[in-house]
Amino acid sequence: MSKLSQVFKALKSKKIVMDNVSDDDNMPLNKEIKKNISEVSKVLGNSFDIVIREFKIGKNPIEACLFYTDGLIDKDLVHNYVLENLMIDGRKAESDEKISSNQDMYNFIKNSSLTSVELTEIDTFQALYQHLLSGDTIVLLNGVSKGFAVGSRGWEDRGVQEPSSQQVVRGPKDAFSETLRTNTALIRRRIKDQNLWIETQKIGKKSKTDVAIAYINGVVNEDIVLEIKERLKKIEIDAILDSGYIEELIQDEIYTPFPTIFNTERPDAVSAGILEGRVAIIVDGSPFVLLAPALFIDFFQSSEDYYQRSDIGSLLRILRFFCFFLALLTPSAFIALTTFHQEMIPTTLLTSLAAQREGVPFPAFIEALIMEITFEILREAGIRLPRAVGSAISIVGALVLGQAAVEAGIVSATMVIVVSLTAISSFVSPTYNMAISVRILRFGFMILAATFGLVGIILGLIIMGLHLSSLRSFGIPYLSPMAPFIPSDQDDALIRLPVWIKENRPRLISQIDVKREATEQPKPPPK
Amino acid sequence: MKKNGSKALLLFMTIFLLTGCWSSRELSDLAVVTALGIDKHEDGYKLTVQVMDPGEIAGKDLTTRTSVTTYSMTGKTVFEALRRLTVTTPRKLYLSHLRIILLGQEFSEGGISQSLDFISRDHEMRLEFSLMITKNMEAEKALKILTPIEKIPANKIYSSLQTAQDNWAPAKIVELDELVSSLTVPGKEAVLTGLSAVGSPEVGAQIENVEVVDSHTIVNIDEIGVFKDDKLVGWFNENESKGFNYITDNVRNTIGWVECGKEEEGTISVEVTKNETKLKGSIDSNLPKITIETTIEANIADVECAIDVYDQSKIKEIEGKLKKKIEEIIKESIGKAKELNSDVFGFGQVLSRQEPKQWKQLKDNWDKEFADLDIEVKVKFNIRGTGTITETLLGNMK
Amino acid sequence: MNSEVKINGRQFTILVIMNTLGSAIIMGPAIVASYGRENSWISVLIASMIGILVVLMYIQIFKLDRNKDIFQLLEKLLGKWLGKFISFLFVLYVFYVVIGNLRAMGDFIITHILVETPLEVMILLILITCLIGVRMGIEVISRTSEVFFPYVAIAIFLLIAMVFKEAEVTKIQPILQTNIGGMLAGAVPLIGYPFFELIILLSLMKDVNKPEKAKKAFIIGVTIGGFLLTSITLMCLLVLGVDLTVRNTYPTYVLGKKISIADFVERVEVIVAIIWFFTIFFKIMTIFYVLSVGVSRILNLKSYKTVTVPIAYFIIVFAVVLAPNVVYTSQFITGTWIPLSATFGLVLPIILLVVGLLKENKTRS
Amino acid sequence: MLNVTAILLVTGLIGRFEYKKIKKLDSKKDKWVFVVGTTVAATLSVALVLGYYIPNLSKGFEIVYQPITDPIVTILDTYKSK
Repeated sequence: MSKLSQVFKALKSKKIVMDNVSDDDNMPLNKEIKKNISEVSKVLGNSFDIVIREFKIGKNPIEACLFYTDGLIDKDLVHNYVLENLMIDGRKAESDEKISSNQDMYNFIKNSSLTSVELTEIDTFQALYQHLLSGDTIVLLNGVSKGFAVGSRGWEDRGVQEPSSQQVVRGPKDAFSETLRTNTALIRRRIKDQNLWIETQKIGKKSKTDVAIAYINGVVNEDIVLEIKERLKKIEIDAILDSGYIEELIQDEIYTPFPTIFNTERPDAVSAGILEGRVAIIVDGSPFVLLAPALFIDFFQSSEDYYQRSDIGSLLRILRFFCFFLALLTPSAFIALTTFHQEMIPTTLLTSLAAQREGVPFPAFIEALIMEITFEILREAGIRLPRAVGSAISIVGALVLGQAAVEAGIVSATMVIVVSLTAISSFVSPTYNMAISVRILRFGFMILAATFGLVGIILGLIIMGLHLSSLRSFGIPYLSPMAPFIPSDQDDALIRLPVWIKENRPRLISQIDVKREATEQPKPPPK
Repeated sequence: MKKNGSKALLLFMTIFLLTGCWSSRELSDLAVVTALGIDKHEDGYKLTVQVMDPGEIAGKDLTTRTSVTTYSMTGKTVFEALRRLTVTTPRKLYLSHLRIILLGQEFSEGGISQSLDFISRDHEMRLEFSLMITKNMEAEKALKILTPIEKIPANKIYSSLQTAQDNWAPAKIVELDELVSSLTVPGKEAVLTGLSAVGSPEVGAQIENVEVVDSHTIVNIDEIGVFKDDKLVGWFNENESKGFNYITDNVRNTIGWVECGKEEEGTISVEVTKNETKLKGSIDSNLPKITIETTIEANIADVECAIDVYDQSKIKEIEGKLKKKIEEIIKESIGKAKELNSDVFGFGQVLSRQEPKQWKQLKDNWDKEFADLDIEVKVKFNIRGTGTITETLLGNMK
Repeated sequence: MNSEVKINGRQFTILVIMNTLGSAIIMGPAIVASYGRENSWISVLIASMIGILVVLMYIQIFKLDRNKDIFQLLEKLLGKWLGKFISFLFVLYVFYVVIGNLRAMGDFIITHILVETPLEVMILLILITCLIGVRMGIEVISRTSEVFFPYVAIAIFLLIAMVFKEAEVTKIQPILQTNIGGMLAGAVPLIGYPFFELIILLSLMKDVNKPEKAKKAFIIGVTIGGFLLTSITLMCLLVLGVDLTVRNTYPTYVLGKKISIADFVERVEVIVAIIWFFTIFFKIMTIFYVLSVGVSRILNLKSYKTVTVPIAYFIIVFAVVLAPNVVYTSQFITGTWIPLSATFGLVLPIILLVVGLLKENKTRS
Repeated sequence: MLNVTAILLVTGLIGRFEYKKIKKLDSKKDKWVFVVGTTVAATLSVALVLGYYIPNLSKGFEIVYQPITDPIVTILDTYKSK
């Protein structure tokens, strides 16, 4: 009975089962190399990309073997600095040293033979698998219950390319790629400060993804770093396939359409964020780097704002805010005006709207809904389809829906204009995820407008305002510096003032070492 | 977990949202009323609405149907008549885009105040429509006359009225709030501009009326009708209407002409570009007195005699003549008002503002006081420009 | 309860402004003008001055104990049971202010904007929105008010600017010549509504992060609120004239209808509706919050959120049966409301102040 | 009848979610106040929907303040111009 219940308990709580497995993994390496090899090939299921090379070294041949994962390593490196050294140079040098046991051989290899820069000693199978599967080459010697993991990572990657999501006309054109090292290097190249600290940890039980957090010590708010580390530590998941996983697992508020963590492909945007005192979270395998804390206004700022003249940058920013509301409210305002508040439409416009609507079979709300949904379908199809077919979509969209539908009298021409305006406005948003939240909210506003007209829209705005005000990103009020209003941060909020005015870092984000520049206003040379 | 309560509330809200839509109406379900006519009828009122047909005005394929339709109905009250109209109209009448309310002459003579209550109480009514009286005809007939150029007759009437007020002077746009306050505030009587038809209204109601170059029947902005209390008691003629507008500081741009002089035959016209009138009230030993001070600026627009407008003395002379003429117009207007015993200029109000204490005694007896009111007219006339040419063509004729 | 919840001085100022304007911004002019006629804008000015004095008195109460809200103070000064009883009466008053404002807003919407919509639904909808806000706490409410305040300010400014060309000075003449009594009489209902209602905000003063700022914020808020109220009344009189101002239930809305710029910018009275929506929304939300806190203090509850839902039900029910029609409301405001608000806005604070000072002297000596 | 069902349903729903939250506060009083309050409130709304008479708060205040209100109104009304 008691046994049965124990089994039951064990089955019930996965944790116990998991712990058992991990205990197995922590098994130390065996002295006998044959056993090690058979264990490894058993555990890895004889996977064909795991290569096991057995060889002998020394005049008094010692059995050795080498594991690597094909495709993850730089083969030249293994050739030149591992195998060659061990098999040829090792034998030459042996005469100079006295090697009597396998252990001596091990020490000799470690100290004098392997000329790789990255060398880690391993003594458990778990470590072995981890290194092996991350692209290191493992060297084992018979008779020694330890081994080497030689850094030999090298795989095909995309290299540094142009960003595909947040493009600029003026400004750096490099983007993060899928390799963590490349990404950290891109940041390092921009901030050559000894206080730029990058810490890594592995997350994901199966994927064991490297996740790095980067920040400038002394500028960052330490509570935020601790909080982020704490939240990362709590993650228990099989695999992290993209930084999106991390974002979803560590954000403050789950039930919100608004992103509370910023993501970007642009190293310059990440560097700027780090310099403001934010923390970057870089996930191996994802070109999108997270920045936290993120505020509402961050999603309306393009890095180009800082590279263009400040007046132009400010104007564009205001335009983006305007477009945000346009994308959010145009269809709902149109519904409200045409079905509730006809008195607000000028008579001539009303006449032509009414004339267009003669014969349209649907109420305005349904008409708008149909058009909006159609547009969403078109957009999604446009993104997912192969590039070559993409243009066909736009032709179908423009001709069939735009023109034929109007001519057939299914929708009114004005509705097509309204929907197009909405669509174009939503493309203005410099960040993709804010544009998505607008798309979702738009439908809510349309329902509100269809039931209560402008009153409904205002109610919706107030609820949205309340919700936005209640959000926090790692403790920082989401709407700051608007609410709470911080006068000193207004220089880089709705508008961007010239760089020589922006003396301090954002106040809520970084409270220590606030001064960031002290250039005087540029003056023309005296004539 | 934290947000569950709010979620339940939102759910609650959605239920209501989905059952909502009480006040919504589609554009295609509206009959947009552009003009309203009120006439007297033995049952009470006869209400006529002019409804536009948007498809005929802004649609893609225009037919030969008329762009507006009128419906008439009688009722004990205005509201009843309006609601009873639903038995004949295809859609619900929508009043927010009303441009004009026409009051029949006969109806106006019998008193208008009862019918105005609905108009100012109804939430759909806005303030920017104008009220007018149809002179010598029923409002119903006037609303049926089709007009060329403007497809909606109500718009035609409204814009004619506006242009006439802005450029000609003997007309006045009276909106509801002004009319209501004239009817209720002591010391001021109401006026409304008249509307008349030239030609037979019956012919004007046919589509042929807009199919010919020279329309058989046209609607005209007429002179200003004078009310006493809420009853129409008489009409100003053109000059008196102009005088009225001078006194009430309602002249934006108009013209005036005078004879050139003894030697030269012909007339000279000026375009009045600016007019400012100040009314001053004073009470001396219980005798009220009103001073009208008008300052007019004008440009010479048309010289039809051989006069040298380059001569300062001549200009002074013309100014003198114009000044006298305007004084006459103003006095004529006052004379007529006194004759009708209706203080349309609001002299009583002027006194109530400037001499509030004595006004209290005058208030109850104002009709009588107005008849013997001492009114002084001071006109200043300045000619500023002479147009684009200096010398007249006539002076240089061979 | 949540003592760490803090709002800053600026947010408190905005809350005070919103509470001062509340529904008075749209109904006030008609009420005052029916007494003060041409001079009613001076009545508003007088009422605002008295409002400032009243606020100065409230600040004295705040000084008695900076860490207690009015409910706690009542218990401290008047003893547990008497304090709780007075608290209960005060809560009743706050409840009445909430339902009064809610009803006013519902009435306005179904008179002018959504005529066919049932009152119950409108009230329910507004209340649910407010409830969401109240449950998020005063911090969120005040932050949101900070977000929307610029729009309110811009809308008021636009309203005044756009009707300015229609203003005629003659409409408020003669100034200060006649009807002085009426002018003073006009100030009386306006002191009760909204200035005495500011006593409710006294409870929030302890939530302001710096007490010194709270005092300043209160005075600045009521001054700005009074100034805006005066300007709006003045504009109503200048543009609409006394007669129309008195005749309309919501003269400010009619003022919005007067906006017409170049025949293009017109029909924008919705600007007025927006101003008023925001001001009254935040007024209802703050007062509802204080109400919930008050009830939870009387019952010694752990969280004010416990009572928000039941109170919401009560609010809806009583708001629906509050007044048979709009006429009753305005008669109530110029009748019973005056002594009622004076009881809690004037008599109660005086009693508190006297008792508080006496006790303070006792402990000192 | 539909209205009553709706009210009860919604009250039930809200009550369920709310109660869970209040339970976390670990205060017996809060629980009791919530349950009793919601029940009374829901009953009151049902009564309203069914058309029962619900006392009007303004009327109550009116009666209480009658002696003070009357003289004030008399004084004010002398200035009320109509």
